[in-house]
Amino acid sequence: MTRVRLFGAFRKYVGNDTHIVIDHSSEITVGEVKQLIGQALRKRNPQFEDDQLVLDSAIANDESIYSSHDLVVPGGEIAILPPVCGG
Amino acid sequence: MTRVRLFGAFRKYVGNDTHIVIDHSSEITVGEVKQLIGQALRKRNPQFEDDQLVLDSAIANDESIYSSHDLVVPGGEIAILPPVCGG
Amino acid sequence: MSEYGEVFCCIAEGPLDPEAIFQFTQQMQHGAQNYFFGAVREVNLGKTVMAVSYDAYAPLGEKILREIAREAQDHWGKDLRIYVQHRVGQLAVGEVSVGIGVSSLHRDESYMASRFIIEQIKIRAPIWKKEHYEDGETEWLKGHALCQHRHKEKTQEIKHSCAAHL
Amino acid sequence: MSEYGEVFCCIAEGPLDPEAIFQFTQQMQHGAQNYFFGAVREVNLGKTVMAVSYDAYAPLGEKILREIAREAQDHWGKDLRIYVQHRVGQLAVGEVSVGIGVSSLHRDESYMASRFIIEQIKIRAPIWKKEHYEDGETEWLKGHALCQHRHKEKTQEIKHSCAAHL
Repeated sequence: MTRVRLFGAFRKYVGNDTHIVIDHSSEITVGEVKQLIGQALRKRNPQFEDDQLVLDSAIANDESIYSSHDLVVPGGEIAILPPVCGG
Repeated sequence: MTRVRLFGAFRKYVGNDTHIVIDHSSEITVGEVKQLIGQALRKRNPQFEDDQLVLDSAIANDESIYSSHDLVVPGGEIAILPPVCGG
Repeated sequence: MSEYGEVFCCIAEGPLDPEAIFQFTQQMQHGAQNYFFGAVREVNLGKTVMAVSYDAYAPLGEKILREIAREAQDHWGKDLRIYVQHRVGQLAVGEVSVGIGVSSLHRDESYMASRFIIEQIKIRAPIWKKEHYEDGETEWLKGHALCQHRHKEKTQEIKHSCAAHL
Repeated sequence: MSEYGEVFCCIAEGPLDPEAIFQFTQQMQHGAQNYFFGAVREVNLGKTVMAVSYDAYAPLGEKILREIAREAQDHWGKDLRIYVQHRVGQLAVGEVSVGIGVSSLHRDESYMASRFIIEQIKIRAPIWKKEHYEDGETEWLKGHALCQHRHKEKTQEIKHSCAAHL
Protein backbone atom coordinates (compact mmCIF):
# COMPACT_ATOMS: atom_id res chain seq x y z
CA MET A 1 0.00 0.00 0.00
CA THR A 2 1.24 3.48 -0.83
CA ARG A 3 -0.35 6.82 -0.11
CA VAL A 4 -0.38 9.10 -3.14
CA ARG A 5 -0.60 12.85 -2.70
CA LEU A 6 -2.52 14.66 -5.42
CA PHE A 7 -1.84 18.06 -6.92
CA GLY A 8 -3.29 20.42 -9.48
CA ALA A 9 -5.90 19.04 -11.83
CA PHE A 10 -6.07 15.75 -9.89
CA ARG A 11 -7.58 17.57 -6.95
CA LYS A 12 -10.89 18.12 -8.68
CA TYR A 13 -11.65 14.40 -8.66
CA VAL A 14 -11.31 13.87 -4.92
CA GLY A 15 -13.27 16.66 -3.22
CA ASN A 16 -11.41 17.87 -0.17
CA ASP A 17 -9.13 14.85 -0.02
CA THR A 18 -5.45 15.35 -0.62
CA HIS A 19 -4.45 11.72 -1.06
CA ILE A 20 -5.59 8.45 -2.54
CA VAL A 21 -4.24 5.03 -1.69
CA ILE A 22 -2.95 2.40 -4.10
CA ASP A 23 -2.68 -1.21 -3.13
CA HIS A 24 0.48 -3.19 -3.75
CA SER A 25 2.56 -5.52 -1.63
CA SER A 26 5.87 -5.51 -3.51
CA GLU A 27 8.11 -3.11 -5.39
CA ILE A 28 6.49 -1.87 -8.57
CA THR A 29 7.65 0.30 -11.44
CA VAL A 30 6.63 3.90 -11.97
CA GLY A 31 4.53 2.70 -14.92
CA GLU A 32 2.68 0.24 -12.69
CA VAL A 33 2.21 2.93 -10.06
CA LYS A 34 0.54 5.13 -12.64
CA GLN A 35 -1.77 2.33 -13.72
CA LEU A 36 -2.84 1.79 -10.11
CA ILE A 37 -3.37 5.52 -9.61
CA GLY A 38 -5.59 5.66 -12.68
CA GLN A 39 -7.66 2.76 -11.34
CA ALA A 40 -7.89 4.25 -7.85
CA LEU A 41 -9.00 7.62 -9.22
CA ARG A 42 -11.72 6.02 -11.33
CA LYS A 43 -12.89 4.03 -8.31
CA ARG A 44 -12.91 7.19 -6.18
CA ASN A 45 -14.70 9.21 -8.86
CA PRO A 46 -16.32 7.54 -11.88
CA GLN A 47 -16.08 10.86 -13.75
CA PHE A 48 -12.33 10.48 -13.91
CA GLU A 49 -11.36 9.66 -17.48
CA ASP A 50 -8.15 11.59 -17.94
CA ASP A 51 -5.73 8.69 -18.31
CA GLN A 52 -3.54 10.93 -20.45
CA LEU A 53 -3.03 13.26 -17.49
CA VAL A 54 -1.76 10.30 -15.45
CA LEU A 55 0.60 9.32 -18.25
CA ASP A 56 1.88 12.91 -18.55
CA SER A 57 2.48 13.16 -14.81
CA ALA A 58 5.62 12.50 -12.82
CA ILE A 59 5.90 10.44 -9.64
CA ALA A 60 7.92 12.01 -6.83
CA ASN A 61 8.62 12.18 -3.15
CA ASP A 62 9.71 15.14 -1.00
CA GLU A 63 13.26 14.73 -2.24
CA SER A 64 13.14 14.02 -5.95
CA ILE A 65 11.27 12.97 -9.04
CA TYR A 66 11.35 9.27 -9.82
CA SER A 67 12.97 8.33 -13.09
CA SER A 68 11.04 5.91 -15.25
CA HIS A 69 13.42 3.13 -14.17
CA ASP A 70 12.90 3.62 -10.42
CA LEU A 71 10.90 1.21 -8.29
CA VAL A 72 8.36 2.20 -5.65
CA VAL A 73 8.40 0.19 -2.43
CA PRO A 74 5.12 -0.23 -0.55
CA GLY A 75 4.45 1.47 2.77
CA GLY A 76 5.52 5.00 1.91
CA GLU A 77 4.07 8.15 0.50
CA ILE A 78 4.56 9.46 -2.98
CA ALA A 79 3.03 12.26 -5.04
CA ILE A 80 1.71 12.43 -8.57
CA LEU A 81 2.68 15.67 -10.28
CA PRO A 82 0.77 16.77 -13.37
CA PRO A 83 2.48 19.01 -15.92
CA VAL A 84 3.51 22.18 -14.11
CA CYS A 85 2.69 25.82 -14.76
CA GLY A 86 4.10 27.95 -11.97
CA GLY A 87 5.35 31.49 -12.20
CA MET B 1 30.91 84.61 -28.34
CA THR B 2 29.53 81.36 -27.00
CA ARG B 3 29.64 79.96 -23.50
CA VAL B 4 30.70 76.33 -23.40
CA ARG B 5 29.75 74.13 -20.48
CA LEU B 6 32.32 71.50 -19.56
CA PHE B 7 31.72 67.98 -18.30
CA GLY B 8 33.67 64.96 -17.16
CA ALA B 9 37.37 64.92 -17.91
CA PHE B 10 37.27 68.54 -19.14
CA ARG B 11 36.50 69.71 -15.62
CA LYS B 12 39.99 68.95 -14.37
CA TYR B 13 41.50 71.69 -16.52
CA VAL B 14 39.37 74.54 -15.23
CA GLY B 15 39.40 74.32 -11.44
CA ASN B 16 35.97 75.15 -10.08
CA ASP B 17 34.77 76.74 -13.27
CA THR B 18 31.97 75.06 -15.17
CA HIS B 19 32.28 76.99 -18.44
CA ILE B 20 34.77 78.48 -20.82
CA VAL B 21 34.06 81.07 -23.48
CA ILE B 22 34.91 80.86 -27.16
CA ASP B 23 35.05 83.92 -29.32
CA HIS B 24 33.29 84.05 -32.67
CA SER B 25 31.03 86.58 -34.32
CA SER B 26 29.33 84.46 -36.98
CA GLU B 27 27.93 80.98 -37.44
CA ILE B 28 30.63 78.35 -37.29
CA THR B 29 30.67 74.60 -37.81
CA VAL B 30 30.93 72.04 -35.04
CA GLY B 31 34.47 71.33 -36.23
CA GLU B 32 35.40 74.99 -35.85
CA VAL B 33 33.74 75.10 -32.45
CA LYS B 34 35.92 72.23 -31.31
CA GLN B 35 39.05 73.95 -32.55
CA LEU B 36 38.13 77.09 -30.61
CA ILE B 37 37.41 75.03 -27.49
CA GLY B 38 40.81 73.36 -27.72
CA GLN B 39 42.49 76.78 -28.00
CA ALA B 40 40.46 78.22 -25.13
CA LEU B 41 41.28 75.27 -22.88
CA ARG B 42 44.98 75.56 -23.61
CA LYS B 43 44.82 79.27 -22.88
CA ARG B 44 42.96 78.63 -19.63
CA ASN B 45 45.35 75.82 -18.59
CA PRO B 46 48.66 75.27 -20.40
CA GLN B 47 48.65 71.66 -19.16
CA PHE B 48 45.77 70.89 -21.47
CA GLU B 49 47.05 68.74 -24.31
CA ASP B 50 44.22 66.33 -24.89
CA ASP B 51 43.14 67.43 -28.35
CA GLN B 52 41.95 63.90 -29.01
CA LEU B 53 39.42 64.24 -26.21
CA VAL B 54 38.04 67.33 -27.92
CA LEU B 55 37.82 65.50 -31.23
CA ASP B 56 36.07 62.54 -29.57
CA SER B 57 33.55 64.81 -27.86
CA ALA B 58 30.11 65.87 -29.01
CA ILE B 59 28.71 69.40 -29.00
CA ALA B 60 25.20 69.76 -27.59
CA ASN B 61 22.64 72.03 -26.02
CA ASP B 62 19.92 71.23 -23.48
CA GLU B 63 17.79 69.75 -26.23
CA SER B 64 20.00 67.73 -28.50
CA ILE B 65 23.41 66.76 -29.77
CA TYR B 66 24.66 68.72 -32.78
CA SER B 67 25.28 66.69 -35.88
CA SER B 68 28.58 67.33 -37.59
CA HIS B 69 26.74 69.38 -40.23
CA ASP B 70 25.05 71.75 -37.78
CA LEU B 71 26.15 75.35 -37.32
CA VAL B 72 26.58 77.14 -34.01
CA VAL B 73 25.33 80.72 -33.85
CA PRO B 74 27.11 83.13 -31.48
CA GLY B 75 25.49 84.42 -28.32
CA GLY B 76 24.23 81.18 -26.87
CA GLU B 77 25.39 78.41 -24.59
CA ILE B 78 26.52 74.97 -25.67
CA ALA B 79 28.17 72.03 -23.97
CA ILE B 80 31.07 69.80 -24.89
CA LEU B 81 30.40 66.17 -23.99
CA PRO B 82 33.31 63.75 -23.77
CA PRO B 83 32.71 60.03 -24.37
CA VAL B 84 30.15 58.89 -21.81
CA CYS B 85 30.28 56.17 -19.18
CA GLY B 86 27.15 56.33 -17.07
CA GLY B 87 25.41 53.45 -15.38
CA MET C 1 35.51 33.76 -5.40
CA SER C 2 35.47 30.15 -4.36
CA GLU C 3 32.45 30.14 -2.06
CA TYR C 4 28.89 30.02 -3.26
CA GLY C 5 26.84 33.13 -2.64
CA GLU C 6 23.85 32.85 -0.35
CA VAL C 7 20.62 31.45 -1.75
CA PHE C 8 17.14 31.79 -0.30
CA CYS C 9 14.27 29.79 -1.82
CA CYS C 10 10.79 29.66 -0.42
CA ILE C 11 7.31 28.50 -1.42
CA ALA C 12 4.73 29.86 1.00
CA GLU C 13 1.36 31.53 1.45
CA GLY C 14 2.37 34.96 2.66
CA PRO C 15 2.75 37.92 0.31
CA LEU C 16 6.13 38.88 -1.11
CA ASP C 17 7.89 41.78 0.56
CA PRO C 18 9.99 43.59 -2.06
CA GLU C 19 11.92 45.36 0.68
CA ALA C 20 12.95 42.02 2.23
CA ILE C 21 13.95 40.71 -1.19
CA PHE C 22 16.09 43.81 -1.85
CA GLN C 23 17.66 43.54 1.59
CA PHE C 24 18.60 39.90 1.11
CA THR C 25 19.83 40.22 -2.45
CA GLN C 26 22.03 43.28 -2.45
CA GLN C 27 25.69 42.70 -1.76
CA MET C 28 28.47 45.20 -1.22
CA GLN C 29 30.94 43.64 -3.66
CA HIS C 30 28.40 43.38 -6.47
CA GLY C 31 27.73 46.01 -9.09
CA ALA C 32 24.39 44.70 -10.34
CA GLN C 33 21.04 43.56 -9.04
CA ASN C 34 18.14 42.29 -11.09
CA TYR C 35 14.67 41.67 -9.73
CA PHE C 36 11.78 40.02 -11.46
CA PHE C 37 8.22 39.94 -10.22
CA GLY C 38 5.46 37.96 -11.89
CA ALA C 39 1.89 38.98 -11.12
CA VAL C 40 -1.56 37.59 -11.80
CA ARG C 41 -2.78 38.91 -15.13
CA GLU C 42 -6.30 40.17 -15.70
CA VAL C 43 -6.67 38.45 -19.04
CA ASN C 44 -5.24 35.10 -20.01
CA LEU C 45 -5.93 33.34 -23.29
CA GLY C 46 -8.73 35.80 -23.95
CA LYS C 47 -10.66 35.16 -20.74
CA THR C 48 -11.12 37.63 -17.89
CA VAL C 49 -9.42 36.28 -14.80
CA MET C 50 -10.62 37.26 -11.32
CA ALA C 51 -8.06 35.33 -9.31
CA VAL C 52 -5.59 32.48 -9.50
CA SER C 53 -5.12 29.66 -7.00
CA TYR C 54 -1.62 28.30 -6.79
CA ASP C 55 -1.03 24.73 -5.64
CA ALA C 56 2.52 23.57 -4.93
CA TYR C 57 4.44 20.60 -3.61
CA ALA C 58 6.44 22.79 -1.27
CA PRO C 59 9.19 20.48 0.10
CA LEU C 60 10.18 19.17 -3.32
CA GLY C 61 9.53 22.56 -4.88
CA GLU C 62 11.92 24.40 -2.60
CA LYS C 63 14.54 21.76 -3.25
CA ILE C 64 14.11 22.19 -7.00
CA LEU C 65 14.30 25.98 -6.66
CA ARG C 66 17.61 25.54 -4.83
CA GLU C 67 18.84 23.24 -7.60
CA ILE C 68 17.91 25.83 -10.20
CA ALA C 69 19.66 28.58 -8.22
CA ARG C 70 22.76 26.42 -7.90
CA GLU C 71 22.78 25.77 -11.64
CA ALA C 72 22.59 29.54 -12.20
CA GLN C 73 25.58 30.00 -9.90
CA ASP C 74 27.54 27.27 -11.66
CA HIS C 75 26.80 28.89 -14.98
CA TRP C 76 26.99 32.64 -14.27
CA GLY C 77 29.15 32.87 -11.17
CA LYS C 78 29.40 31.03 -7.87
CA ASP C 79 29.26 34.33 -6.04
CA LEU C 80 25.76 35.14 -7.31
CA ARG C 81 23.39 35.90 -4.46
CA ILE C 82 19.91 34.61 -5.25
CA TYR C 83 16.46 35.02 -3.74
CA VAL C 84 13.46 33.09 -5.08
CA GLN C 85 9.98 33.12 -3.61
CA HIS C 86 6.74 31.67 -4.96
CA ARG C 87 3.35 32.04 -3.38
CA VAL C 88 0.66 29.42 -2.92
CA GLY C 89 -3.03 29.94 -2.29
CA GLN C 90 -5.52 32.27 -3.94
CA LEU C 91 -4.18 35.53 -5.40
CA ALA C 92 -6.18 38.42 -6.82
CA VAL C 93 -5.38 40.04 -10.16
CA GLY C 94 -2.26 42.21 -9.84
CA GLU C 95 -0.85 40.32 -6.87
CA VAL C 96 2.72 39.14 -7.21
CA SER C 97 3.03 35.35 -7.39
CA VAL C 98 6.75 34.98 -7.89
CA GLY C 99 9.76 37.12 -7.04
CA ILE C 100 13.39 36.62 -8.07
CA GLY C 101 16.39 38.63 -6.95
CA VAL C 102 19.91 38.14 -8.29
CA SER C 103 22.96 40.17 -7.44
CA SER C 104 26.21 39.76 -9.33
CA LEU C 105 29.49 41.44 -10.08
CA HIS C 106 28.39 42.72 -13.50
CA ARG C 107 25.01 43.33 -15.05
CA ASP C 108 24.99 40.61 -17.67
CA GLU C 109 24.96 37.78 -15.14
CA SER C 110 22.16 39.34 -13.12
CA TYR C 111 19.86 39.55 -16.13
CA MET C 112 20.82 36.15 -17.51
CA ALA C 113 20.58 34.27 -14.24
CA SER C 114 17.26 35.88 -13.35
CA ARG C 115 15.80 34.97 -16.72
CA PHE C 116 17.15 31.44 -16.47
CA ILE C 117 15.55 31.00 -13.06
CA ILE C 118 12.06 32.13 -14.09
CA GLU C 119 12.16 29.98 -17.24
CA GLN C 120 13.26 26.96 -15.24
CA ILE C 121 10.61 27.56 -12.58
CA LYS C 122 7.96 27.42 -15.27
CA ILE C 123 9.07 24.03 -16.54
CA ARG C 124 10.54 22.36 -13.44
CA ALA C 125 8.92 23.65 -10.24
CA PRO C 126 6.01 21.50 -8.98
CA ILE C 127 3.53 24.37 -8.97
CA TRP C 128 0.11 24.50 -10.60
CA LYS C 129 -2.42 27.21 -11.16
CA LYS C 130 -6.17 27.26 -11.34
CA GLU C 131 -7.76 30.33 -12.89
CA HIS C 132 -11.02 31.73 -11.57
CA TYR C 133 -13.05 33.43 -14.31
CA GLU C 134 -15.70 36.11 -14.06
CA ASP C 135 -18.44 33.61 -14.95
CA GLY C 136 -17.58 31.58 -11.85
CA GLU C 137 -15.84 28.81 -13.79
CA THR C 138 -12.41 27.60 -12.76
CA GLU C 139 -9.77 25.78 -14.73
CA TRP C 140 -6.45 24.12 -13.92
CA LEU C 141 -4.06 25.30 -16.60
CA LYS C 142 -2.21 22.93 -18.86
CA GLY C 143 1.51 22.85 -18.22
CA HIS C 144 4.90 21.32 -18.94
CA ALA C 145 5.38 17.64 -18.16
CA LEU C 146 8.15 17.21 -15.61
CA CYS C 147 11.31 15.54 -16.76
CA GLN C 148 11.53 11.97 -15.54
CA HIS C 149 15.04 11.22 -16.71
CA ARG C 150 17.68 10.42 -14.18
CA HIS C 151 19.75 13.58 -13.88
CA LYS C 152 21.83 13.53 -10.75
CA GLU C 153 25.12 15.33 -11.44
CA LYS C 154 24.20 15.61 -15.08
CA THR C 155 22.91 19.12 -15.34
CA GLN C 156 24.17 19.78 -18.85
CA GLU C 157 22.67 16.61 -20.20
CA ILE C 158 19.28 17.24 -18.68
CA LYS C 159 19.21 20.69 -20.14
CA HIS C 160 19.37 19.16 -23.57
CA SER C 161 17.43 15.97 -23.13
CA CYS C 162 14.52 17.67 -21.40
CA ALA C 163 14.62 20.79 -23.53
CA ALA C 164 14.89 23.17 -20.63
CA HIS C 165 14.48 26.59 -22.20
CA LEU C 166 17.94 28.00 -21.69
CA MET D 1 -3.38 49.23 -26.12
CA SER D 2 -2.97 52.36 -28.20
CA GLU D 3 -1.69 54.75 -25.55
CA TYR D 4 1.87 54.88 -24.36
CA GLY D 5 2.46 53.71 -20.82
CA GLU D 6 3.75 56.23 -18.31
CA VAL D 7 7.47 56.98 -18.28
CA PHE D 8 9.46 58.64 -15.51
CA CYS D 9 13.09 59.62 -16.13
CA CYS D 10 15.21 61.53 -13.70
CA ILE D 11 18.85 62.47 -13.17
CA ALA D 12 19.35 63.86 -9.69
CA GLU D 13 21.45 63.86 -6.54
CA GLY D 14 19.15 62.12 -4.11
CA PRO D 15 19.36 58.40 -3.38
CA LEU D 16 17.12 55.93 -5.19
CA ASP D 17 14.11 54.69 -3.29
CA PRO D 18 13.32 51.12 -4.44
CA GLU D 19 9.87 51.37 -2.89
CA ALA D 20 9.04 54.47 -4.96
CA ILE D 21 10.36 52.81 -8.11
CA PHE D 22 8.28 49.74 -7.36
CA GLN D 23 5.17 51.84 -6.69
CA PHE D 24 5.54 53.75 -9.94
CA THR D 25 6.34 50.77 -12.12
CA GLN D 26 3.79 48.17 -11.15
CA GLN D 27 0.58 48.12 -13.14
CA MET D 28 -2.58 46.13 -12.61
CA GLN D 29 -2.91 44.88 -16.17
CA HIS D 30 0.69 43.74 -16.41
CA GLY D 31 1.98 40.30 -15.51
CA ALA D 32 5.67 41.13 -15.28
CA GLN D 33 8.00 43.64 -13.68
CA ASN D 34 11.75 43.78 -14.04
CA TYR D 35 14.00 46.00 -11.97
CA PHE D 36 17.67 46.61 -12.45
CA PHE D 37 19.96 48.41 -10.03
CA GLY D 38 23.56 49.25 -10.78
CA ALA D 39 25.82 49.97 -7.83
CA VAL D 40 29.33 51.28 -7.31
CA ARG D 41 31.76 48.37 -7.37
CA GLU D 42 34.61 47.98 -4.94
CA VAL D 43 37.09 46.92 -7.59
CA ASN D 44 37.25 48.18 -11.15
CA LEU D 45 39.94 47.25 -13.63
CA GLY D 46 41.98 45.81 -10.79
CA LYS D 47 42.02 48.96 -8.65
CA THR D 48 40.31 49.37 -5.28
CA VAL D 49 37.62 52.01 -5.56
CA MET D 50 36.54 54.04 -2.54
CA ALA D 51 33.85 56.13 -4.23
CA VAL D 52 32.64 57.32 -7.61
CA SER D 53 31.63 60.85 -8.57
CA TYR D 54 28.99 61.08 -11.28
CA ASP D 55 28.77 64.15 -13.48
CA ALA D 56 25.80 64.55 -15.80
CA TYR D 57 24.26 67.01 -18.21
CA ALA D 58 20.86 66.65 -16.61
CA PRO D 59 18.47 68.50 -18.97
CA LEU D 60 19.77 66.77 -22.10
CA GLY D 61 20.31 63.55 -20.16
CA GLU D 62 16.71 63.30 -19.03
CA LYS D 63 15.55 64.00 -22.56
CA ILE D 64 17.78 61.21 -23.88
CA LEU D 65 16.52 58.83 -21.18
CA ARG D 66 12.97 59.59 -22.32
CA GLU D 67 13.99 58.92 -25.93
CA ILE D 68 15.49 55.59 -24.91
CA ALA D 69 12.35 54.68 -22.96
CA ARG D 70 10.18 55.60 -25.93
CA GLU D 71 12.30 53.43 -28.23
CA ALA D 72 11.82 50.55 -25.79
CA GLN D 73 8.06 51.10 -25.90
CA ASP D 74 8.07 51.23 -29.69
CA HIS D 75 10.03 48.02 -29.80
CA TRP D 76 8.57 45.92 -26.95
CA GLY D 77 5.11 47.40 -26.41
CA LYS D 78 3.64 50.87 -26.19
CA ASP D 79 1.97 49.94 -22.93
CA LEU D 80 5.30 49.37 -21.13
CA ARG D 81 5.55 51.42 -17.97
CA ILE D 82 9.11 52.60 -17.43
CA TYR D 83 11.03 54.22 -14.59
CA VAL D 84 14.65 55.32 -15.01
CA GLN D 85 16.71 57.17 -12.44
CA HIS D 86 20.41 58.00 -12.42
CA ARG D 87 22.25 59.69 -9.60
CA VAL D 88 24.84 62.43 -9.77
CA GLY D 89 27.39 63.43 -7.15
CA GLN D 90 29.71 61.31 -5.06
CA LEU D 91 28.60 57.76 -4.21
CA ALA D 92 30.26 55.30 -1.87
CA VAL D 93 30.97 51.70 -2.79
CA GLY D 94 27.75 49.69 -2.76
CA GLU D 95 25.50 52.68 -3.35
CA VAL D 96 23.05 52.37 -6.22
CA SER D 97 23.81 54.75 -9.10
CA VAL D 98 21.13 53.72 -11.56
CA GLY D 99 17.71 52.13 -11.24
CA ILE D 100 15.41 50.88 -13.99
CA GLY D 101 11.89 49.55 -13.63
CA VAL D 102 9.84 48.09 -16.48
CA SER D 103 6.42 46.58 -16.24
CA SER D 104 4.88 44.73 -19.17
CA LEU D 105 2.19 42.27 -20.09
CA HIS D 106 4.56 39.30 -20.31
CA ARG D 107 7.98 38.65 -18.86
CA ASP D 108 10.05 38.67 -22.03
CA GLU D 109 9.42 42.35 -22.75
CA SER D 110 10.26 43.39 -19.20
CA TYR D 111 13.67 41.72 -19.32
CA MET D 112 14.46 42.81 -22.87
CA ALA D 113 13.38 46.43 -22.45
CA SER D 114 15.22 46.77 -19.13
CA ARG D 115 18.40 45.41 -20.65
CA PHE D 116 18.04 47.63 -23.69
CA ILE D 117 17.65 50.69 -21.49
CA ILE D 118 20.76 50.08 -19.38
CA GLU D 119 22.86 49.31 -22.46
CA GLN D 120 21.65 52.47 -24.17
CA ILE D 121 22.27 54.56 -21.06
CA LYS D 122 25.86 53.45 -21.08
CA ILE D 123 26.45 54.59 -24.64
CA ARG D 124 24.04 57.51 -25.05
CA ALA D 125 23.35 59.25 -21.74
CA PRO D 126 25.59 62.30 -21.08
CA ILE D 127 26.90 60.96 -17.78
CA TRP D 128 30.51 60.58 -16.68
CA LYS D 129 32.21 58.98 -13.75
CA LYS D 130 35.34 59.73 -11.84
CA GLU D 131 36.70 56.96 -9.63
CA HIS D 132 38.34 57.72 -6.30
CA TYR D 133 41.02 55.17 -5.41
CA GLU D 134 42.41 54.17 -2.04
CA ASP D 135 45.71 55.92 -2.76
CA GLY D 136 43.86 59.24 -3.10
CA GLU D 137 44.13 59.36 -6.88
CA THR D 138 41.11 60.03 -9.04
CA GLU D 139 40.42 59.26 -12.65
CA TRP D 140 37.71 60.15 -15.15
CA LEU D 141 36.88 56.90 -16.90
CA LYS D 142 37.13 56.49 -20.64
CA GLY D 143 33.77 56.06 -22.34
CA HIS D 144 31.77 55.80 -25.52
CA ALA D 145 31.86 58.72 -27.95
CA LEU D 146 28.37 60.10 -28.44
CA CYS D 147 26.79 59.64 -31.82
CA GLN D 148 26.85 62.87 -33.82
CA HIS D 149 24.79 61.74 -36.77
CA ARG D 150 21.48 63.37 -37.44
CA HIS D 151 18.86 60.94 -36.20
CA LYS D 152 15.50 62.59 -35.81
CA GLU D 153 12.78 60.06 -36.63
CA LYS D 154 15.40 57.59 -37.71
CA THR D 155 15.75 55.37 -34.73
CA GLN D 156 16.36 52.18 -36.69
CA GLU D 157 19.02 53.74 -38.83
CA ILE D 158 20.88 55.24 -35.92
CA LYS D 159 20.93 51.95 -34.15
CA HIS D 160 22.94 50.54 -37.00
CA SER D 161 25.03 53.50 -38.02
CA CYS D 162 26.12 54.28 -34.47
CA ALA D 163 26.43 50.69 -33.38
CA ALA D 164 24.11 51.04 -30.42
CA HIS D 165 24.47 47.71 -28.63
CA LEU D 166 21.03 46.28 -29.24
